[in-house]
Amino acid sequence: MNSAVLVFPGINRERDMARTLRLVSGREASMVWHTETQLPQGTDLVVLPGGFSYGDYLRCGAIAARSPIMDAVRAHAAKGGLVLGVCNGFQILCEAGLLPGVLMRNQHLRFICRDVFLRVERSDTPFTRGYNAGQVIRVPVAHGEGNYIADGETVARLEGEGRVIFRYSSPDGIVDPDWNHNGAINAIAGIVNEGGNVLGMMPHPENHVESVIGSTDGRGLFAGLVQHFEKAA
Amino acid sequence: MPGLVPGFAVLAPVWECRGWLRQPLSRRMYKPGPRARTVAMIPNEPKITPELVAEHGLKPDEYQRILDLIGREPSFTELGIFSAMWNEHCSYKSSRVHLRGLPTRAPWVIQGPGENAGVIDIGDGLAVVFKMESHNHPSYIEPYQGAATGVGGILRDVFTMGARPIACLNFLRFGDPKHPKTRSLVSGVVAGIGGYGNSFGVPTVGGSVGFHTRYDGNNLVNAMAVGLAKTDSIFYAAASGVGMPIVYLGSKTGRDGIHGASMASAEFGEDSEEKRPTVQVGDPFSEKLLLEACLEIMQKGCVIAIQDMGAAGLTCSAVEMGAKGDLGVTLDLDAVPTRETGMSAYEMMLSESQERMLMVLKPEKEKEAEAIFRKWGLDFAIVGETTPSKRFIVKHGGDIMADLPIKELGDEAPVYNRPFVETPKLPVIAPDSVKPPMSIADALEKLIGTPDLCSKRWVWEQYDHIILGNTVQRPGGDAGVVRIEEGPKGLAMTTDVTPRYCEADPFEGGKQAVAEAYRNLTAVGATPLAITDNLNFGNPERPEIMGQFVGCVRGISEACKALDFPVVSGNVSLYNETNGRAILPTPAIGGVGLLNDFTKSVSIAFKNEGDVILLIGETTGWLGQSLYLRDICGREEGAPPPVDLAAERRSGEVVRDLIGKGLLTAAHDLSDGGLAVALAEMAMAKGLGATLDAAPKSVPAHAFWFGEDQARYVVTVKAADRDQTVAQAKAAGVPMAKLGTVGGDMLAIAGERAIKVSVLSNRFEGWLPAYMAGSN
Amino acid sequence: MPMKARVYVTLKSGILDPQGKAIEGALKSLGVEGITSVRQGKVFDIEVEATDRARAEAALKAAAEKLLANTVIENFRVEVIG
Amino acid sequence: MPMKARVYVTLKSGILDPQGKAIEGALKSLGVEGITSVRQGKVFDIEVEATDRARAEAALKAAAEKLLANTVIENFRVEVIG
Ligand SMILES: Nc1ncnc2c1ncn2[C@@H]1O[C@H](COP(=O)(O)OP(=O)(O)O)[C@@H](O)[C@H]1O
Ligand SMILES: [Mg+2]
Repeated sequence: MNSAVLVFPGINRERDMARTLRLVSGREASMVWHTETQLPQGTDLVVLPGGFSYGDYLRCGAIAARSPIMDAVRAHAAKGGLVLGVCNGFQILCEAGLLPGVLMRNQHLRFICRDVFLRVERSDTPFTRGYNAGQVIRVPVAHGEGNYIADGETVARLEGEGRVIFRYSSPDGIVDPDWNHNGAINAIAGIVNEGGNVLGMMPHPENHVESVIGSTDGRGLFAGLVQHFEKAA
Repeated sequence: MPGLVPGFAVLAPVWECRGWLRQPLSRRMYKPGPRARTVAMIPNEPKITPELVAEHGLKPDEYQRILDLIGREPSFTELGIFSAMWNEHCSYKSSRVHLRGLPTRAPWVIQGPGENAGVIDIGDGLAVVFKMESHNHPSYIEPYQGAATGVGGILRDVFTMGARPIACLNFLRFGDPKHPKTRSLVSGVVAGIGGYGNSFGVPTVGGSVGFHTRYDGNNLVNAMAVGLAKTDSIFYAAASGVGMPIVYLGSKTGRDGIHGASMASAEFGEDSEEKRPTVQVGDPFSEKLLLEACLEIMQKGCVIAIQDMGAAGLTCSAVEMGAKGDLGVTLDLDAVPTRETGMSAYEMMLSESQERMLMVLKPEKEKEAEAIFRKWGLDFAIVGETTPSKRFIVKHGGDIMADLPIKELGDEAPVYNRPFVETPKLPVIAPDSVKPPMSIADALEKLIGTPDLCSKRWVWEQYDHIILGNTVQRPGGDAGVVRIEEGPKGLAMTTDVTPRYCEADPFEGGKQAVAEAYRNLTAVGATPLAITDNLNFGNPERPEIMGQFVGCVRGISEACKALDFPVVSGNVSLYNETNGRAILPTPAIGGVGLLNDFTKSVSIAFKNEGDVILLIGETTGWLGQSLYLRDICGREEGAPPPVDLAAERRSGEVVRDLIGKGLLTAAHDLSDGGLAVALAEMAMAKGLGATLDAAPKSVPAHAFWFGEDQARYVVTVKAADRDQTVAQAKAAGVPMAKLGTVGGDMLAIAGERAIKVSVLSNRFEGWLPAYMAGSN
Repeated sequence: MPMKARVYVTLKSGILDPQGKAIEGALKSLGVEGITSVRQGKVFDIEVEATDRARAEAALKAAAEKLLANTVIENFRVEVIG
Repeated sequence: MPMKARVYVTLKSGILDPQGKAIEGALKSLGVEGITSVRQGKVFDIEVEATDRARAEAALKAAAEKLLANTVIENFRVEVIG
């Protein structure tokens, strides 16, 4: 699997992401500066990592979404190429129009960093084939604006088309306001686009891939992607 | 006192101070010296009056010293420069004499106090760079921005030296929770620390939060940053070479925080909220770019010298670069990138705009460095050069605005050996003279939900503590632990001090602060290597306060020597008082330790049913100054627990050895709240209970469970490992006693009401969120 | 010719505003009476260099559409002060 | 009587506005011409229930001072629309 990690000014989890990709796929990811207009030849997976692109000033992800490299990302997605946006990456994808909706301030208005539980809603996507449907994984979040909102129609479509991939839940997989730390509508933690090839999610699976650092629950996502490309090859 | 103090400090490290103290006052009269000369000064400057001098925080004899030094009246800009260089914050004039007693050397120390941050060697060609710094006053005036820029400043100190920051900590003290300002200060400060660190992208892995009415008008915000560098590429402030370009990098200069450094050295009065000096606003985004750009040009070999602009911005950084390198510096302010129009030389020299750096670059690499800075979207300007003259010359609009002897600006700063009185000793409180007002179980339930002992989760969950993917031990235990690169080494860090002990007995309190840091590092399995300190006190011009300062520093010094735990960096914050009421003496200690294998680190959480719980160290039931005495009996009294440093070392060595051998399943040091509180914390961390034997007959039960004797730990071992563990402690001459067994969902002390661990957790986790929501 | 202008960006009605909600609650607990609803928006004070007012307005409209507002959830209004 | 009002909160002059700075840069790279300076502020659309305009204004001023503005670094202006 050849991955390209996009680097916008102010992004700060690009190293975490690159390390995880190397650990799980055995290959170095290419780091792609925001002013580039093309992705490296042969890129399978484009990753928009977490951080505070442009300081999160104006709106999270707004300025980065208008960077030169984003046209190349759009083209990659239009051809069915896989795109993964995590945290600020998710916000950028929404601002860029590659995913619907917006991420608003957490309902309690505070930044929050803690482990949360995610219910994996389907396992038949390239992003989740490493998990079973209904499986609950523990991964960390670290964000101040992860409260997913979209208009009623959009949410209905997302639900109807099975495009909600991850949902905040209790350790037993029960969706409940007490376990939805940011107040996201329908406890949405991650969604895909219509084509199913662009995933945006708030939690950080890349920070839970080593047992010595606490948990390996995030590994399935990357391992699944590797499998996906192996099978394709 | 020639060569009194090797430069200890910080934003403006001091060099050597000579002469000043030896001269009797009568001799320090103005007489034009050989250096006197006429300088073209612009005409429209304010006239220097005694009032203006006083407004700059300079005492009449200090001003006289300036006249002696330069042989003429200073210009307004020069007065500003002197006030910045000679204020308490930058010159350490009240503290220097005492700081020299601190041990600063060890084979593993690469750089002690005197640079932007201390540097220690951790093997494999790697160095750890760290320092702690206060932003107390700015955080009281504007909590969010004050705290944020405090974090920004300390991060710059660390990456200026060529280190990539890998962790942050913060030490916070607030006033009485019932004080009307406390809640909003907590909320603003915590959000500010998170707002800066989270965006910059460094994990905040530890700290400390406490409350006391003596911090009502003076909260404490001390931020610590830790970075990782290669031992062969550490960067310093000293310039070298004549005619080298001096380069300004980073954000533009505005009128931020002018007089900020002077403010940090002035006592607050009733009107402080009206005075509202220009507040510095932090821009973590720019700082992150500055970090990446600086590390990139350092790696490309462009940098000869580098200094961040902190307190008193351009003044301190430029003077220091020159003075340390035995060179003069000429600055041309017309080249300084400014954000506002019409800034005067005075304003530019004193501005504390954030996210700026000054560098001397290798001339042949200038273009390359500039390209890197432009790529990161940062300002880059050549603003001056080094000269052979040893003078500090500032030009603006074609005029010379300042022309001062550069070495003397630092060297000749006044140094005071201020009078002090020692804090009187308090009586030792006999354990059986304290009558328990409630049962052990009731007292534990109450204590665990008090402001000082409750969980600080509400705070540290607002900090990204996992970014970089190396956090092995998150906040909530004894020390934060991060993996170093890909391992196997790990770094542990903690911040500690018990201000009520320092108030009761500064010397013992100073010792205890160091000992507790040593213990917290040990409890996670790390070998303590070095400390940074942040000495927060009241007005040093009052002999009692000076006595607290001197006592604490002596205690710290003694403990550091006994524990091989040198001081490599630090910061002094004085004048923390309002209307004559000082804060509790609060010498915060930031400790750093090394684990050879981070996977061996143990946490405080109980692990397995059936594990045996052991107490390490001697228990006499010391109740003087304990939280039990204060919060259960309502008495803030008595001598604090003495610290036997030899015992501290013995206990520590045994614990580290046992952890290294993989024998311990959990470890926790004993501090605030004593044994019962520590056991409750271990139980709550896993949601697993314990059955505990009754207190031994020799100590009253409440004193046994809540006394705060030092040099103690609670550890757990698998039942099968018990004998080996006990034998090892015995061989080392360290007392070890069985306390009970892990298991169940209750904390059950023989003969006491058993408490459900979940009940304890609710109380422990409940207080702070409820307080912040305004509902208690 | 340098001109001063303002761009207002406000949430479309129907879009939830967690900040506004939180402020409403906070005002109540601070004892400020009578405030029944709060919605938070942004205002940009902009200096623009253009040959005439119409051009300035065009530039501001472009700024708002391209960046200042997220038109999925926000409305904007441009006001050239002169 | 229900009334609509607006509170504007803007940074005091001289206070650094990192957001404005970043937006300025972004507009330049998006090719929006002529914009020389951007400063970002907040606007609150508020509904207030008061017996008369003066009282509404008083409530809004209290809200701004206590919560909406950080008066150390921000100015505010209250505008009752009616
Ligand atoms: N301001 C803070 N920032 C981060 N972590 C904190 C803060 N305050 C407390 N903590 C964490 O909470 C835990 C308990 O703190 P404390 O009671 O001071 O520990 P100890 O008694 O071991 O020194 C520690 O892990 C500490 O790092
Ligand atoms: Mg501890």
